Amino acid sequence: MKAPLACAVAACGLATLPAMADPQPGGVIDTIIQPEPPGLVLGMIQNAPTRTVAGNIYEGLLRYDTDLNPIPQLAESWEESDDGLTYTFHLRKGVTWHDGEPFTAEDVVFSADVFHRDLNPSARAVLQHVESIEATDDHTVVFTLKQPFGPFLLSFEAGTFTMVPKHIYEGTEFRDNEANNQPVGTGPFKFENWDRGTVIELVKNEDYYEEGLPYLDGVNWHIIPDGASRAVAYENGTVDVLPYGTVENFDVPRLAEMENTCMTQEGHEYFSPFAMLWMNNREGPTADKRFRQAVMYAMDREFARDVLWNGLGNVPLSAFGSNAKFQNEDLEPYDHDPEKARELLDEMGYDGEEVTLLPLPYGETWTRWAEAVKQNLSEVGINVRTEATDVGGWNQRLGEWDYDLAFTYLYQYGDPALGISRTYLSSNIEKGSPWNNVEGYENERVDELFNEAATAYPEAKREALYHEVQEILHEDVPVGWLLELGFPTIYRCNIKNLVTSGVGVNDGFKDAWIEK
Amino acid sequence: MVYARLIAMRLLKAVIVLFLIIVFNFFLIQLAPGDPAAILAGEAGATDEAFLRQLREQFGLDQPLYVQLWHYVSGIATLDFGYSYRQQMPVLDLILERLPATLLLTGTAFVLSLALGIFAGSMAAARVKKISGSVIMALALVFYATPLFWVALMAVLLFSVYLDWLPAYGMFTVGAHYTGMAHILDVAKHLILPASTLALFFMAIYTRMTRASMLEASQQDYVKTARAKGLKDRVIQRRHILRNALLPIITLAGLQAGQMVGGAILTETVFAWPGIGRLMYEALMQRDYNLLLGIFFFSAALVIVFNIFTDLVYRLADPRIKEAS
Amino acid sequence: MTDTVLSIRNLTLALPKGADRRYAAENVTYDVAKGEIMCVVGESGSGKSMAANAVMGLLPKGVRPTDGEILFHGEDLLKLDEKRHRELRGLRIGMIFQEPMTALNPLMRAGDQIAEVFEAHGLYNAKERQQKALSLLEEVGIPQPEKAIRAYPFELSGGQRQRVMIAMALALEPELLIADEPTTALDVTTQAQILELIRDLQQRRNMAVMFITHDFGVVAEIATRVCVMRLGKVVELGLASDILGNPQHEYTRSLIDAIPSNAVPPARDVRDPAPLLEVRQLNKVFRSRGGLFKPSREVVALNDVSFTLDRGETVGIVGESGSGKSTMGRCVVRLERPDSGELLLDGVNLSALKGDALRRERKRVQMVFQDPYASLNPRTRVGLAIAQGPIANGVPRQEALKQAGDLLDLVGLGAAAAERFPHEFSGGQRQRIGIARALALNPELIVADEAVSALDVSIQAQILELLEDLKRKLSLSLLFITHDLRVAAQVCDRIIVMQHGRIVEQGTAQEVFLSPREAYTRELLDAIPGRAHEAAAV
Amino acid sequence: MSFFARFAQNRGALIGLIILALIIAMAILAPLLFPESPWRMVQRPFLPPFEVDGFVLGTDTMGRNVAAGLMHGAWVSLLIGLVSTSVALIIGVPLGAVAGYYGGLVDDALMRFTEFFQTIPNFALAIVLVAIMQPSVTSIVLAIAIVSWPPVARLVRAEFMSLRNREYVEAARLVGQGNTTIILKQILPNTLSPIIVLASLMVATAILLESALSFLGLGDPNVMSWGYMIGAARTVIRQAWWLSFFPGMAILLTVLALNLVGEGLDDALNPKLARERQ
Repeated sequence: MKAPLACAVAACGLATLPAMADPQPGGVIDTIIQPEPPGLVLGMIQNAPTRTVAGNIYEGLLRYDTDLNPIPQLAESWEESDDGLTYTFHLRKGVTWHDGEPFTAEDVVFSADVFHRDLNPSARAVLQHVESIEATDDHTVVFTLKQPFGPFLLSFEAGTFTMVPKHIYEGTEFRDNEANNQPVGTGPFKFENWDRGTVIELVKNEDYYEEGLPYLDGVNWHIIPDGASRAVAYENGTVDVLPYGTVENFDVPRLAEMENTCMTQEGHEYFSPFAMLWMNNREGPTADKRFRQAVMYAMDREFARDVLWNGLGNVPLSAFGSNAKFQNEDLEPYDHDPEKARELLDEMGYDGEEVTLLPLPYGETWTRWAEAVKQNLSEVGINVRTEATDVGGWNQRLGEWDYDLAFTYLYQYGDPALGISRTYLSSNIEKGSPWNNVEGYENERVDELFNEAATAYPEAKREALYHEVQEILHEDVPVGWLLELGFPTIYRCNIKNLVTSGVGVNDGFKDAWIEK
Repeated sequence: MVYARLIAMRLLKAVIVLFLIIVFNFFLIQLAPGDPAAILAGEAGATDEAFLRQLREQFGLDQPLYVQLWHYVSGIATLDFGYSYRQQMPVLDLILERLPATLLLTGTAFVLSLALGIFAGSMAAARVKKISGSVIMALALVFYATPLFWVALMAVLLFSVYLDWLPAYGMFTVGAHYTGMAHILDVAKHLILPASTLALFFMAIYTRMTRASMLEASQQDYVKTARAKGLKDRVIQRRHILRNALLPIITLAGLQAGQMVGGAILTETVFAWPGIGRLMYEALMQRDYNLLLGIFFFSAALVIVFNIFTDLVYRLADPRIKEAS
Repeated sequence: MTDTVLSIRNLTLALPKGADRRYAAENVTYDVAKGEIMCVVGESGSGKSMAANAVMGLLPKGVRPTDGEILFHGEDLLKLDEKRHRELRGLRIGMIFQEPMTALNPLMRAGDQIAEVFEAHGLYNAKERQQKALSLLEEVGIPQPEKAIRAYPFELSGGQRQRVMIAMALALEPELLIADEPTTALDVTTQAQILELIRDLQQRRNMAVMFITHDFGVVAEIATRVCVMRLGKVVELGLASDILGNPQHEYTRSLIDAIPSNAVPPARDVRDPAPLLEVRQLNKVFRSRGGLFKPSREVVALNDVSFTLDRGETVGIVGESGSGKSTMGRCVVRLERPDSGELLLDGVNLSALKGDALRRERKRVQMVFQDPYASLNPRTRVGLAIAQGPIANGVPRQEALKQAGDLLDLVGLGAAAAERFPHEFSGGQRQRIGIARALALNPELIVADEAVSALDVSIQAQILELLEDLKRKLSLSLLFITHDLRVAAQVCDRIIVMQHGRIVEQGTAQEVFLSPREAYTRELLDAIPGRAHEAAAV
Repeated sequence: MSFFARFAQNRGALIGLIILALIIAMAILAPLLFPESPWRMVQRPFLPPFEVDGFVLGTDTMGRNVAAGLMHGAWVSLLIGLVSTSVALIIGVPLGAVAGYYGGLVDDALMRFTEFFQTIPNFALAIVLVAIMQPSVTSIVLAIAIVSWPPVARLVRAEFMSLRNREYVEAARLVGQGNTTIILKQILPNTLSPIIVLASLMVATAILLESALSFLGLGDPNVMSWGYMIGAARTVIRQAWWLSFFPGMAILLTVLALNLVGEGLDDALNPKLARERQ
């Protein structure tokens, strides 16, 4: 922790050298948040836009670098017992909440054990493995697990395990708390103002515990509902950073070619979004394995990546992405092969029965993609009818399993046990959610393998189990694996150090600075 | 007072209509697939039964429909429009925060379109046989036939991107924190593009209508009388023809003023204008029932207010109406 | 003549292409001199107003002068530019129009409209203009001029509006006043007053007046000289006394003859004393339906009306507008439902019937309507229009159509007319079709509601003749509703005079017409234009 | 003068008719000239117009032929315009006729009902309806019809009110024709000309509405309509102007043509008004 500081001091001494790597303090960055978040109390709300804005207000115990290795945040250091059952976190000292109250181990216990157990379904998924959480002193917290849980250390990112102030929330009705309009965190930026429909303004936390950080005086998150207008906002200099998803993919190459413009795909390693095609395993032609394989052969996924996603991203081999741990690289890829698709369809005796396709209602690229897939499928003789839905309709149709084919994308959260197994476990078949085993895939062996791998210890044991599960899934094709998405962040090149972690701009402004 | 009585009667009627609109919309929205809890959960990217149940309970969505309706209606009677599910704020606050922007946008567009439309229409009427008159009408027809959002996009391209004269979106310069006159000028500058885009279509309507109405009025006997008096053409046009021709335009304008709120949805979207049109679209997509109902309530109320206002203006403009009341 | 104000010389006005004839006016020549009233007379389409419009520079679009000149104090008006012409208008030439309902701007107060005349010519200041307007209104004899000056046109009666028009036309004391059918739209009594006013003002100011009318009665009332026009040409020109007393041209003669005379034919005795229709204490009040948000208003249209009509008899109902005469007729055919009272047709109480029962009975009473243009469905062939009644009453379509052809023969149009549409017929022909339609159901009683008042006099006479003829042939009874006492006297056995929803007087035609008992009846009779002249002539 | 001669006197109307005929021809010829699906990706994406033979209008974001889309879209846009207008007429005409003919309480009730629909801003209601029914040709047509019938009802009502006391209607009543016959045979035929004129304008408005809905992403994903094409192209308006330009022009021309034809019809059906307008 001392090295950068020393470097800074050294640079100060050598004033004659070009200040290349020298962070210069000051300046405000204008960026965009899309869509407007429903609220900013992370932990209560885990929507992507909330994470992006509030990730700069709130913090977790850990951060992750772009290789998903844990790095210190509110926890200075941590230890893991040999049996994988006990995790001890040593908290940083001298940290205060934005309202001046000190941050202590009590806050950690309250956040994890009370707040998130009540409000946060993704934290709950992790907490089910946790036996107890104890504050042994003001700056030490011990988590005791029921059984080993491989990805446990990956769960402490700000968005999943947000630290919330106990002194504000304890004993209150969390969702109705007045303080929700004035979020209080420990992060590098403080909430200043929110003009609904226009802008969210964050200002520098002058009392931030990391010396010299943040460099910026503030961040303005503009709210611009129309994609074309967002692109214009970057072009005419109103905003300087375009986080992923704020401009349509078709605008990306043009914007990236602008003067003083840089683009990075980094910062999404933690989420590693994986686009998939749900295929209803329960009924209709999609219940037939051969049909699902035919779909895989019929789709031109390279075309989609190159034309729709500007060549960003990765065509996946199977259920595990290339960013995910334990990928089995020996599997035969499903290449674009219409002939083979037709053969498979003939073999199963597909009679032209109409299948419905639900595009993802998240903007133009997804709509185009659905059109391309529909065209691919109809060229091998599959009779597809697209049914447009809005977000509400899409949620409901998937939640009630009322579809044949449907687009989606899921986060992988760095570990198969967190982000992948949920799609294939038969225990995860439940109506009402678009994020579980929506396709209705049931395979006992797969269930066994996934469950065993989640709690197996050490890593090598897990790898063998995961390789086997990939072979089965590759053959069964419970869902279509479309693309590991590459989400670009576009920004002015004179903004330095913008993406420094595996969750990208969600916590990136802490280290960023503007070269004058 | 005739007016007071009239307004009182109209208000009573308005209350009935508004009540019906609430009930109608309440059930209409229930027909939409998905509910706010599912959408909020969906946005979070992870969910479980407990989470959904918690949200539904919090929103009161677990109760029977008639109970929900009763709560809603009795809330409105005390000006309580409920809580926005997604924005976590009272609906009334949200709407009142956004309403001025919409009123500013539509009001400006309305005045602009009416003034320019009547002006262009009367020019065209006075130049019936001349090329200039035909050009005005051809332009009006083209504006009338052009999709609103398309004009908006083109305007942004031209004036913001290529010429860089005007801001492309928003209502004021973010972060500038202007006050006083500077703020007003700033807002005015942001207002130009959206207001003129929105006004264009309606201007075309008024232009066509004014011209037709004036040509019809110019056939009336009293125009002949006026000419027989030796009045100048200009005076006849203004005092006799235009004044009579304006009556149907007042009626039309009253209807259009209400519709502008709807037309503003597109304009507000393209120009990122923080008005209720946009809020409505978002609320719809979020299934934010309370907010959506609140917006419907307010926009219907606006339409009704416009209608009453139109009636009053009409009464002022046409002495014959007074007698009937 | 030295005092000639206006001199029209060989004026020829061309109509636009596609019109039914080439010239609106052809080679028209006449003068108007100071202190005289020149009446230009003609039926519709005679081009009588065209010269006047040319004088004012207000020719309809497409009509243009091709020959001749209009000399106003020696200056050719046709050669004036618009600006000079405009200066003459209102200042030296004033004009009054036919329709007092529409000739005033509905949105301006009467006083302002008069004041505008001064303004147009840049005279006086605003206050003086109002004062002048007030004194003008006094001069034209409007009741309560202080109130009238602030009134909007809709608040004034037809006669009052015409007075405002006259005040406007005379505001700047023009040398020439053009009056284009100024009394046609008015009730007789009002007409008499307006004519009186014009004559009076003309004499007081020694103006030249060009008076355009279709009514020889009016001519007889006020004309100094007369110009008779037909199809755009002057047929006869001369002193009023000469032309009325000794018309030279055949057309003039036919026009004068067509006017119902004062001689009342003796009551005919074709009627069967058994009453066909018995009206007992009929009442009808019109209410503008109030509702929650507007107050209701009431107009009493019929107030305790009783009379009888015998089989084969013609009864006339006479009255001015608003007298309730039309409501009476509409009640008899049950287009209106009386509030109380009885309508006995051969003992059947029509007023009590509803629905199907009414539909069955109502074919016994049919109606001939006033407006020959509005009374035929423009999209229905004439034959079918006539046959619709029988078809609705169960006659097979083919048979009904054949009957329609016979009826068209009967009314003198020929069976071939059945295949044509209404717009292919003239007003008089359409009225014949209307009559044929009324006859198609073999009714016992026909109600003729102002059946001839929209027609030119020459046509009027033909239609009246036809009605008389049919009545005899088919032994019909007739309820004849009209505002025109003279017409009533010609065709009716008995006459009922109505005013304000009440019967003022009833009796045989001769009684009512020649020796009226009630003051109102006398007033009506006195107001008939040209009556004095005719009485003298007889 | 014959109907067509009167119509043709209005030069604008004639031009409109010609444009409309061309567009209808486009719609009819589309399957012949471009037998393949307009969704088929046939060339490299973003091919500008007039560069490659066979792709005069270029290709779109995914390499689909714009010309093919435009021609197939003509069919869809016209169909949506016509069908939604017909549905609006089917709702509006009977309602207006009954209200105008019977008057009184029936009229009151029906007009309050109509006003009710007019109190909710049109476009907002259309959006809500499509969102509720989820976008498809059927839901779009219904939504457009539901927001556009009130003016029809009002027009028909006004016409019926002015015609119901015409003398020929009273004559029909006198000779014993029933109400239904009178409404259908006496009055309705005489209200047709304003209805036809209004309908022609409604088709135009419906096409605009559909395109606005598509712009917001509420179009039917299975049909290539012009509105869809603009909606899909607006994100790339900067890179590929032709993608929104051509369908935009197509809408503009169609709406323009329909308006011109509407005016021409108005002139031809109401010769008196036409003369005044000159």
